[in-house]
Amino acid sequence: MATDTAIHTQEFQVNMGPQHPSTHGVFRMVLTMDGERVVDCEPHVGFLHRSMEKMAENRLYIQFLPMADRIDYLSSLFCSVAHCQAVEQLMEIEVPPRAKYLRTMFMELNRIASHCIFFGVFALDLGAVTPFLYGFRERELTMDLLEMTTGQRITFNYPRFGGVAADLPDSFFAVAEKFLKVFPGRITDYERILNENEIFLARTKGVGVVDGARAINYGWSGPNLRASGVNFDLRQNMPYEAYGELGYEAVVLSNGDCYDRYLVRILEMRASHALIKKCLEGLPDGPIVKEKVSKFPKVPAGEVYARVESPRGDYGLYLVSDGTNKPYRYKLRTPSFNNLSMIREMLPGVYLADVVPIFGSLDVILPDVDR
Amino acid sequence: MRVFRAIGRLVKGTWWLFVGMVTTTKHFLRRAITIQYPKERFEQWPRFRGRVAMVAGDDGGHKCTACAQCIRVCPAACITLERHKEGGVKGFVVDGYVIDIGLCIYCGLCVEVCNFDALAMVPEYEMSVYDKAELVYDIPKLLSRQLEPEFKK
Amino acid sequence: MIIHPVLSWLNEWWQGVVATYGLPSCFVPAAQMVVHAILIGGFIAVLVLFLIWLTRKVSAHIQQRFGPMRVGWHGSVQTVADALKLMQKEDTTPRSCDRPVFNIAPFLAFAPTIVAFVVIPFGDGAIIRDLNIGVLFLFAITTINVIGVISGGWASGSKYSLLGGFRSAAQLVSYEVPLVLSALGVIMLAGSMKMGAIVDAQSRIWFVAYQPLAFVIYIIAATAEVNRTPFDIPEAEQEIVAGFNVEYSGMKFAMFFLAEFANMFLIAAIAATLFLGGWRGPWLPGEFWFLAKSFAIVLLLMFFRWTYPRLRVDQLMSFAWKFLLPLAFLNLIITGLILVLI
Amino acid sequence: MAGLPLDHIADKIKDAVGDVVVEVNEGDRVPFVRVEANAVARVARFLRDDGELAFDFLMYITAVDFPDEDKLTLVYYYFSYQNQQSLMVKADVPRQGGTARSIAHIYAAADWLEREVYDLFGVTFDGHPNLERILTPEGFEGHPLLKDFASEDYVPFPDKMPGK
Repeated sequence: MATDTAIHTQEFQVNMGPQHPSTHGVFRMVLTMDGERVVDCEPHVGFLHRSMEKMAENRLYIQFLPMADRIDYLSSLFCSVAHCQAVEQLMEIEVPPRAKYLRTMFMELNRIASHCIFFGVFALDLGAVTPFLYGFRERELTMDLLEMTTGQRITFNYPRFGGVAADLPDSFFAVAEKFLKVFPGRITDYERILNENEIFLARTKGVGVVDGARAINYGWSGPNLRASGVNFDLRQNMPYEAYGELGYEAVVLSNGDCYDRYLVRILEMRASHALIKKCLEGLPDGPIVKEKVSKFPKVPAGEVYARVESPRGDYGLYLVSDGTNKPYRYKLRTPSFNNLSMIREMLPGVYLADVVPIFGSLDVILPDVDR
Repeated sequence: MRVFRAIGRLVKGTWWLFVGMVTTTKHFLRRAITIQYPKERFEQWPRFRGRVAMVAGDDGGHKCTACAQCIRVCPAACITLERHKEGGVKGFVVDGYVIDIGLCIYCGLCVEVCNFDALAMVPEYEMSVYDKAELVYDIPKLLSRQLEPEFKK
Repeated sequence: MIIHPVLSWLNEWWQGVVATYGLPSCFVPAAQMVVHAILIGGFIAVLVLFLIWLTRKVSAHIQQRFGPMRVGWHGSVQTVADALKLMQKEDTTPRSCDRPVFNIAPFLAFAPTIVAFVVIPFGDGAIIRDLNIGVLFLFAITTINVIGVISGGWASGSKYSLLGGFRSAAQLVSYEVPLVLSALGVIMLAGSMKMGAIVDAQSRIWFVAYQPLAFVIYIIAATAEVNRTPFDIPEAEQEIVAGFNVEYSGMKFAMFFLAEFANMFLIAAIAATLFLGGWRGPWLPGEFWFLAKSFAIVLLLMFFRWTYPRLRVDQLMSFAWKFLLPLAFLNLIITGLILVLI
Repeated sequence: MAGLPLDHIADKIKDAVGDVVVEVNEGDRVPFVRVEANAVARVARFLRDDGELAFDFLMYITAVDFPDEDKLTLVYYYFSYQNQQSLMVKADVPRQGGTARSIAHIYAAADWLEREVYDLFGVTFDGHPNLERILTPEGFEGHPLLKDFASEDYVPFPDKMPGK
């Protein structure tokens, strides 16, 4: 497919990854290039495969709970909440309302943390270093809130079967108040630096366009799908935890290019901010964990599918239980895996420089792909 | 018309490039938010889960009753306990209790399941050593650091 | 105003020495050259050390960090420590490289920068050779370092560095044109290519007032010329890892690094001379004004670098040929018309 | 479950594809339709293309190993954005040398998912464009998620409970 010119050109292969500054982990693409243009792409995943599903089958339900945090370490709360939801559905445990609200609030904080990283890393992919640090700065604020409640900054191990591990500390409200006050201004800063920046627009508008039907066919979900004009957000369409009471309206854009995938996440940060505010205002009193739930439960036989809207998309857990205290089959539907699978179709024809923002705009995280 | 649009775009583009510069300049004039790590340190939040430690009882010894709940729950299998039954003593006698901090994933489940408040997470996070073997903590080492009173729940 | 008297005194003293001891008269210019070479070499070394420190500090504070703080006062000697570390590093040579070219490329990239400093007027009379084709010489000589970059990229035997080298070649060729054209307006106003004459012509009003468009074009083209963001595609870290210098290590890498920072200052110094009145300024010595103006431009470049994303290679090219070049011609035509009419 | 009743879907499948439905299970939480293994591709095509059902989104493909019954159950989980409804289709294949038609040409998402199932369970998919291992390294022996997987490098989770 070398360009049809009188000059003889030769295609060559560039091995991008597994160690490359912008593959966000260990991901390898073998790019066949014609000059600066990509002709073909052969993705290789699995460098981070830890066989999480096999690990789950060998461990007690409670033992896998902190492990679930490590499936997608940027949005670890979602994985462990899905784990708890699956077990709770099988055991028919009703979670107390306060625990629901706490889970919701911290999931939204976690989402902000994850999107902050996306913002920073996406800008970094395009060569702007400073937004990267700004993104991390705001992430620290959310991490502080999470740490003072859960005890850790990344792997929280916060939800429990039938509730959550800990209630809010007294000092939480003041810190949260401060965070809620400063955060919108910080997003405005982000928008000032990138949103209308001519260089940024030139690099992202019309790059990596995917329409809604194609996105669905490839199993895309989450912000990527919503950027392609599909109005679907589990928080809006199939509310779980406290989303039903809080109400949520999905952020949907229509162009399906890198810019919209970026903008969806920026807007979602604002939406999450509003949700956290609502959560704090409407936080009900009561117990934080359902009483008399064993720490080492024997889960009744059956199968269940728990679905949560993680920052990367539709995170699902298909759990088959055989009535013992260990899962029989623990299938993870990780959104990044499906989101990434289109990369092979998206890359041919673009410039080498566009490979990076296209890959970055998908916001995949490799442990989530490889599990 | 096209000329006007092009000029409009030029003006808009320049304006937003300028706004970006203003934003970075604004940050340039602000105070740095980082700290100089070994000289200064963050104050830990009271719940911070550092490494696992054993809580000293009133006599200064550990409070473990060798019920092995922590071993049962540990997702990393990093705790090893040796115990035996002795005539005349209720329950078990602890022969040895070892936590391999190199394997520990700091989930805090062992502290949570302990019914005798024998374990706690102390806010210690600087555990680097040159030899992996030093990461295996036995009872005296686990007792060596205690929670400050204000860190207790 | 500082350097010139010192140098003259040194020169007179040496002439006296030569005369007293009956040495051959060719010793006079030879010694002069040696002194000049030492001066420039020393200046560049100190300058680059300072510039690297400044970059780190500026970037750090833009990002609300401290930057280097440990070595010396606010990390002021950090760069020296880094340079020492670089010298100790193993000088690796990839097996697939073209060895002679690979070894010579860093020097090819660095040497023209030193030579270019010959025609920079640091102050009143503080210019080593005020050539009457000063500006032409400057632009001719700074273009040579692209050869070092290309050969470095080619000889490394890595596809990333090769891409970087090609990108660099395309970019430098494109941006050289608007760069020179923007300087041409100044030359027309001054009526001379002599650096001293250009500075003298700005004794009343800086040329930036007459040539604002040219100044903007110059700054943009110059940013591209020295591979700074948003035009740093030859070493785009996120795409081609580090571009042409990906396989270099140790002192050879340091050479490229040195060349990059020296070039940045050089381009700022040229801007200060051509547009901002060079060393001219009230009260304080000329050397101060010259450095102040140059560093103002350097700071501007640094703020560019830490604010903007990077352009794509095709956008870069079309920006140069479809936007900057016509604009530069427009500026030239307007300047010419006004000069003819007045 | 909101949306169309399961029986209705099963009937439609029967009408369109033939008598391939083995079991219709309303279940407690995840209702599913069990079809014959040789029909999964035809069922998938029908489910996607039918205007009323419009299961356009393939969430995942996986398998569950039942060594006691000597079978692997392939699980296809579809979702319909139109009806906001999900549907699980199961198909049983033998544990050794199980095979099914690939649906990668119907759902592009199935490309990697089928590779994953092949990699972890050893089920082959006919007509798959590039059926290679995806998560485990090249040259890896065995299929890790089978219950009887054994390898020199595989150390099961240690039981550290002390003796009485």
